[in-house]
Amino acid sequence: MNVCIKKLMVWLSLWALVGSALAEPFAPGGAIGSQTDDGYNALGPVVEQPFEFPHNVHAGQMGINCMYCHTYARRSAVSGIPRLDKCMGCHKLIESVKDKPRIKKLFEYWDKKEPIPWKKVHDLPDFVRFNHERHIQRFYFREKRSIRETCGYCHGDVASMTTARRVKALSMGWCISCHQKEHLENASTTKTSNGPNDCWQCHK
Amino acid sequence: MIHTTDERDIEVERRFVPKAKDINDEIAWAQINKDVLRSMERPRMMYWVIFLASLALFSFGVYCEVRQYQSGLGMADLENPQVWGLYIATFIFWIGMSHSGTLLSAILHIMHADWRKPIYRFAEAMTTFSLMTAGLFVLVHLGRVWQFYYVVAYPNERWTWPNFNSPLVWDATAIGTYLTSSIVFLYFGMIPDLAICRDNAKGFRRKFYWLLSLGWQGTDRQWANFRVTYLTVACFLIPLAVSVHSIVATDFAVSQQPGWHITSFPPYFVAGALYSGCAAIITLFIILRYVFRFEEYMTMPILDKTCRLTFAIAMVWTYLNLIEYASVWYGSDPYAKETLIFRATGTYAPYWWAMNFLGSVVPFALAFKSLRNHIPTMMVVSLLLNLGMWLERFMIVTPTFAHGYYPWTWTGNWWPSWIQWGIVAGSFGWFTMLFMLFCKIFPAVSMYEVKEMVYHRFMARKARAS
Amino acid sequence: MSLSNLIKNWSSLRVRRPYEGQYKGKDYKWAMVIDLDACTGCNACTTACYAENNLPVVGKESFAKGQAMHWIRIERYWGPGDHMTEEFPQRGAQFLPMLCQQCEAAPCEVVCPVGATHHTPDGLNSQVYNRCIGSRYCSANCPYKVRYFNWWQYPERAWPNPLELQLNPDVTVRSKGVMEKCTFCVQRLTEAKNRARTENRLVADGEVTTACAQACPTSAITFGNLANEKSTVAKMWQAHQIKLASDVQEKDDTVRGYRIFEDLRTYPSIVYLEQVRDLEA
Amino acid sequence: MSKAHTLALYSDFEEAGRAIQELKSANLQGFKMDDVILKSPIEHPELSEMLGSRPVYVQFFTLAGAVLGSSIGFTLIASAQANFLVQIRGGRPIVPLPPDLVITYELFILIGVFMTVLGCFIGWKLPGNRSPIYNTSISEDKVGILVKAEAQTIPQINEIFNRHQPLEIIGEQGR
Amino acid sequence: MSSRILDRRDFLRVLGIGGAAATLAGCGNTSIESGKELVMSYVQPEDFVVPGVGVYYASTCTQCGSGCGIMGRVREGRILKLEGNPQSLISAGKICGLGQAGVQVHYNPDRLRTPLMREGDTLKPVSWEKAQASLNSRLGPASTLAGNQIAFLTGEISGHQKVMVEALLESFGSDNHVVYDALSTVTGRAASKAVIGESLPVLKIDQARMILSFGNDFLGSGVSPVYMAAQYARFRKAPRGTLVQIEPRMTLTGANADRWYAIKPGTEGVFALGLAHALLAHESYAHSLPAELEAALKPYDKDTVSEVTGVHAEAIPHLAGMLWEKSPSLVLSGPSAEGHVRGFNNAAAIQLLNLILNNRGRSLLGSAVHPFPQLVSATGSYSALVKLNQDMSAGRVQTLLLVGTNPVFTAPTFLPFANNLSKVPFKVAFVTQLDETAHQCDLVLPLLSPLEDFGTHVASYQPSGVEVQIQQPLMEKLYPETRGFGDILLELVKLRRPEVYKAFPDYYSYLKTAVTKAKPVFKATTGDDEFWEDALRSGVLRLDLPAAALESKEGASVVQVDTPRVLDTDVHYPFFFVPSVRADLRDGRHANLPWLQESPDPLTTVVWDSWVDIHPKTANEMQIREGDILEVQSATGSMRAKAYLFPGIQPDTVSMPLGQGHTAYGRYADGMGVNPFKLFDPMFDEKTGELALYATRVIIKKTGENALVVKDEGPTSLQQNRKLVATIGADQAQLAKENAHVTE
Repeated sequence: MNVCIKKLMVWLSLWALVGSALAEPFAPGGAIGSQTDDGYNALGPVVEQPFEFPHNVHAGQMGINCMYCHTYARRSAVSGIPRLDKCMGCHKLIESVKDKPRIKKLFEYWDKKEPIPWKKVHDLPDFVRFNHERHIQRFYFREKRSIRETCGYCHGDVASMTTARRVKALSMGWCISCHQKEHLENASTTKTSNGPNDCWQCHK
Repeated sequence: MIHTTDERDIEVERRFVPKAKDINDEIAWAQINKDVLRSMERPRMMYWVIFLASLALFSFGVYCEVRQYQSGLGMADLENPQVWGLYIATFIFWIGMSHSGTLLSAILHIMHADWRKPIYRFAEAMTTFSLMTAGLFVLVHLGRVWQFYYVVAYPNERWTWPNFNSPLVWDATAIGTYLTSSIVFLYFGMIPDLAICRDNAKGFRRKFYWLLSLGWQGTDRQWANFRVTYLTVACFLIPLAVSVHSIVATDFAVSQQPGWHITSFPPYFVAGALYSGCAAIITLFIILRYVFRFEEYMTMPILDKTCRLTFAIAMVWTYLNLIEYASVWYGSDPYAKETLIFRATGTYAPYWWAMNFLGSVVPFALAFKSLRNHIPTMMVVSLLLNLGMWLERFMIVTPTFAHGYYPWTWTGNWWPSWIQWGIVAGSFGWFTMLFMLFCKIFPAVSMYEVKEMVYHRFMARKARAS
Repeated sequence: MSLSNLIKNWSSLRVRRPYEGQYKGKDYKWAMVIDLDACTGCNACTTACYAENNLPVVGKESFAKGQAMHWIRIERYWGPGDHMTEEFPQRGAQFLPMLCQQCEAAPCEVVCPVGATHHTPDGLNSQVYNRCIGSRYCSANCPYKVRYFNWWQYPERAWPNPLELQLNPDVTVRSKGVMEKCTFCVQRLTEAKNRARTENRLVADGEVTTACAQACPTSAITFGNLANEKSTVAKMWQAHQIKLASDVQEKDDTVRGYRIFEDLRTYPSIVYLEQVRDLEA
Repeated sequence: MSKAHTLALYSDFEEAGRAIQELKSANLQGFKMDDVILKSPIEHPELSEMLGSRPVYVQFFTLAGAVLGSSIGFTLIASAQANFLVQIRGGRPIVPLPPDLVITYELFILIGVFMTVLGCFIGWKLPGNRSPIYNTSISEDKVGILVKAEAQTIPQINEIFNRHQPLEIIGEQGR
Repeated sequence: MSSRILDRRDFLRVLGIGGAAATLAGCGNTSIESGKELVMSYVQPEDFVVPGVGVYYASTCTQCGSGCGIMGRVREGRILKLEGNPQSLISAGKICGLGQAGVQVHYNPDRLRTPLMREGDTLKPVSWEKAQASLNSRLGPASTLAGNQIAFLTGEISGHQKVMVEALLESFGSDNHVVYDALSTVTGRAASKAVIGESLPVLKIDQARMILSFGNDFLGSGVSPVYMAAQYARFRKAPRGTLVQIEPRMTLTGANADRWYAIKPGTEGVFALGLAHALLAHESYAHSLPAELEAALKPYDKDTVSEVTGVHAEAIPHLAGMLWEKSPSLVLSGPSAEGHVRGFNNAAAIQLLNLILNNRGRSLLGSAVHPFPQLVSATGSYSALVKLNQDMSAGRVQTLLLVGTNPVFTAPTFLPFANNLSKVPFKVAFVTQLDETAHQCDLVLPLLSPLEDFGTHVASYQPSGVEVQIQQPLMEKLYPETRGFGDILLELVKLRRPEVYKAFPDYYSYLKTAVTKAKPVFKATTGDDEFWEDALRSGVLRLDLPAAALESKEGASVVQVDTPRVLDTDVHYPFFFVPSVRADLRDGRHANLPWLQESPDPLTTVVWDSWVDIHPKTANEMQIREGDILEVQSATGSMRAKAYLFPGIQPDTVSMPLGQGHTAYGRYADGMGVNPFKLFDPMFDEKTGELALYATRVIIKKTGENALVVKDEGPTSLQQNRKLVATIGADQAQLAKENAHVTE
């Protein structure tokens, strides 16, 4: 009988292997197995940027609000890469770091009046339309959560990174896992509601 | 000793069926093994002709499908509203063809119809392969075939499910169930025969049959479990087969289109399915009998019985067909009536009349014994019947699109492109290829059941003699 | 989770739609009224739709095969019956702008195997391109034949450079093998709702409209929120005595509103107003 | 107390039947009727009956499969429909009974078939547990009787076999 | 905002292309990726630029001369869509299909991107410097051209572009500004001017209780269709007016008529006179005409008129009865009535009805006097082209500049325009895309598209008051080698008259100065910059002026009344040939726009092609089926097209649409259909000398070939007893009640 069980185990594990191999293409952005306590953790690849922007300095040490640079997040679907003159606005005046190689590179772009060719780190499929404005308005302005919590839910703890790196699966199931939670409607109420469950909110 | 019951049966049989015997009951068991095993070794030349021809046809179908896959379904000249074309029509055709395998192997098994024994195996194989072919059409037909797995209900990272309301999901479930059950049934019923193959094969083939025969030794325990299981699966298969084609019928009947939204569609489809399947069995019967030299087993009396069965089903189909026309004609839906008139008088009228002629008049050839026993005639008639049944499916799909609710999008004389015809032809190649391969690799005649048949007759004869 | 949901909400999950008062107290139910007496058949709406929704120009050959991709098409009829009774069309032509009727009980929604088309809470009949596998069952079951299939890989050929710069970034460019149809310009609706939510209010009447309604030179198309009883559309539905959730309307003879193929119980969201002709002329 | 096997081949069921009859009545030591296995190219229920009651449990698997298939089927479908992404379809409730019953029916059959076959395999004691002596002629036209008994009883059994004109008697070491 | 505009151009340059690449990938990227795509970033954008949010800018549509105000939706530096500008009186927030397709002029893949210069038989791309040098050597200060040796051939043109054209000509002492319009309405305008007192009077369609239109397609290809459509919509509201259309081939307006009559082409005047005769029977109208005219109308009894026109005899008293009852009415003449040898007289007879019915001052008003006559739209005519042709033939034209017109395509066969064009030593075409005429020029200069350029326009039809429409760029220019029409002309004029123009660095500053100078006229009290910014923001400068009174010296006396005579049957050419003008393709200048090619013709639903309309009865007699390829032969030429069975046509008439049949106008136009301009016989209006477009006679021959007619319509054009378009009688519908319910 033991032999039977052993054989069965071998068969089952073999099938599990085949199954997971088959399941791979079905699970873009991370399989269900890779769950952690806050949802689905799936570390993205390291993205080579034109130069290494230190989020840890800006958001971490300086404690600058994310929306100071990513200004469009509260009024547009896209959060936007900060415009070059925004960088210059400060860095023109900060003498202490002017000679650092990254800042030199920044000045080079500014002198050429060329935008910096940043690479997308959180690049959703083209048929997915995530709206930053709605999430920021709801969780930052209405529910009064902290900006690090609001942005960090999807983008991870950017204050501890230099260039940003994807840390969440960003799969549809992950989106829905949050949409089906009950969220407070605003900071001063106990009334809750959840995110929309309508396909056309994100796909159109 | 214990053959008294058999004796009584034989008496009854003799009184009502006094004529030719289904099979020569003096044939030795060893001879049965030898004959069938030989068929797997050295068939006639014709085998290779058929096989290569079907391979060529299949390759052409693949070529057409590759072109369509790369450029889009526009290659098939599909359009709004002719969105389905030949693919769905041929899909129904193949699904339908699968049904008579179940009829022969399951229903007649339960009813202890002995004559089915030499022919049910290939009929069952036909079921399996025509289902596979039908499944192929579902894929060919899809606009984004690479996403076909969205239809399957499985937990996924998108947290989405298919739409269980859709008859297509019922279809997918039903056909999936039918295909797996058919394969199980076909394989299961073949295990004793696979053991025979194992015992007579050498080299890797022995290993192959050894693996498949699951250690069959013909022990009493194996036989007892086998009998119960086989019977149970057969019982499951009968309602399943009926449900499958009923569900295919609901693809149309559940929709709202005129000419489709008809209550009698499910039985009509089931009858049509059995009909075309039986006709296909006659065709394959004739081919196999020649190619594999099965004259001893696939005897003329069996062909005769099959033909009579086909005739009976043809008449059932004819009746249901007329009922459909009548219910539409006397019904209160003016659009459906309009579609019916369009079928009979519009662009596709020649095909409609051809379908009715081939489906309801040609089968009367089966009513004549002299014709039933003339093999070339039966070959032609069975092919014609299947052509008629294919036309039936074409006439269900196309005219409703051509003349539906919305007059602005009616089509004048829509005709499928050569890509569609190529893929349809390729499907016949694919089916024949698979079928021929099967007959070469697996015993096409059930040896152990023919032995049973011979044994019972022999015993009965012996009992009578004593 | 789902199982508890099933048990907890069993009765609400068993409700059959549409029912009277379904949108009472809801925020939005988008609907339309098309006045056929005002429609001149000029095709401005069609072109506006091409511009707004990234519809591909399919070219002469594909058009000849019936593969045109116009989400809104203007049909021109010469009479009601099955043959022309007069030598000339004395009362002019009958033009009909036909677009997705956004049925409340849409035949297409039921039959889609993968659920790529379903009903949104706003009462729209949605089509999700990335979910669609192209079985075309929805189109087969649509009585209005207003669903259009991507028979070809149009992005490769419909917008030679630099025509692709015109494409609306709010609307997905559809690849081959998916079904598409009129969306009531959902990208505009979403944008307006988004704006309204940020400002903590509902979308006002007239704040958002579809591309066809916006272009229509005779303003034959009225678009709006039926859930808002004060909206123009709701008033017109009332004036024309059309109830969303009934398939037989009890109404006066003089009232012009009707919905097409109402007897098929599709409960369309578009009310057409009968063409008026001075029959004494 | 070692057990040994022997297999006798007969050319037809009648002789085999007589041999079994005699085995049964012989009342030998170190041998049970349960250890007699009939091997035949076709099924012969009457002969099997003589070996005593050997119950088949496949039906119970079938029943379990059918019940499981239909209940789990319906629950899975209905709860999938009731998940957070509620898929409203105009004109139908979110959990519509007729479609769900159709699919439930199919699952009832599918699981039923699978469980039946599984039951059969279990009845066959797969994998493994094959009887040690077999002859290929059994699959052709011979009837074999395999007996497992105490090694010392084997000659007596063979004697009984020999009385009924066996074609061959095969022991564990071969013929 | 002036600086803003320039800044906007700046940021647009940075952004332009990046945004677009992301769109097309809509079918590419289907899974989550990191680091594969670039993310857009700005260098120094304006504050109001928010990526992902569209901004609207006002401008003016230049697709036709109607001068509709438009708004362009701009996102990430790309113009995406045009809408009507609600501030514009003409468009009132609405837009037609032709206007929508303006973006395809701009994004057309066949746009000319560099200057071309003739080298032998071919046009070779050259740099702007070289092109400019060539232009300067011919037209610069060293030019030896004098007087009318230089000619400027334009299409309909208005605003400061017209001013610049005339300034350039003036610097040579030339007044040879030739305005050519293949579909000129000169005859009708002349008749209207003579009878009513205004060539293009203001039509108060919404005020009329009844409109009787003789082939006037005001909803389709007429003047200002968007404005007219809005008027028409109001006309159809309670109290609902009645529209009756009389024409040989149904137009879009005819398709919307309450009653449509088919008439033999050219007999509209007879019908109008017959109707006049009938109208005078009513006591209130009895003596509205001079007695001798009234007497001359005697032979125009209903039976004679019916025999001549082919319209049922009872139609005349019936119409007269309605016109008596429904007042004020409006009688319109249209191209199909005017395009005949006696076209002027037809039109005059039709306008006579307005006199009888006393519509002047009620539904017909005079238009306001424009304070800037130099900006007013120049009306094109055929006779202008004839004169230019003679000049060229005689070698009197040394340099010809062309813009906005394609005479090689539209000139009839008997006018050897292309031949004579080759006699002109130096021909310059200003185009956005090469066409048949530009192919024959020596220098082809690529223009900015209308969505990239500045300009001002004055509508050809101004419904009330006066307006100047402002055109501004909605997008940074796509191709560096293209220039604005105004800029090029300004450069040239600056060379000739530096003293006047040197203050203007570019056309933009010229325009700004010119417009702000007009500030007092518009009674603006704001500062110059503010005034200019307001003008750009609203897209229109508007001045309410009272309508002028309508007076005419000649009046009814213009109308010649002959004895009504049945038209001869021509044994060689038994069919009347009337062209149909599509509202979108017009004379063919828009055939390069794919949206318009794919937009079905409203009446036949044919796309991408030419066809021959033939009445089903006639077709039946001749055993012609749909799709049979017919040879249509006139005395001048012949061409082949597929037959389309069209019930809305007089049975002795065949019709073909204009606008197709291009041979060198880009991928969307070339090879589509045939060009019926080449079929016209040399028939001219006896009064104005305009080409009589509707007077050609043809014979139809079957070729025995058959091809599929590419159309949207299926095999049936009837509703097949389905309630698709229900019709209700006007007496039964309660439009006023409906309206009250909605507006309450």
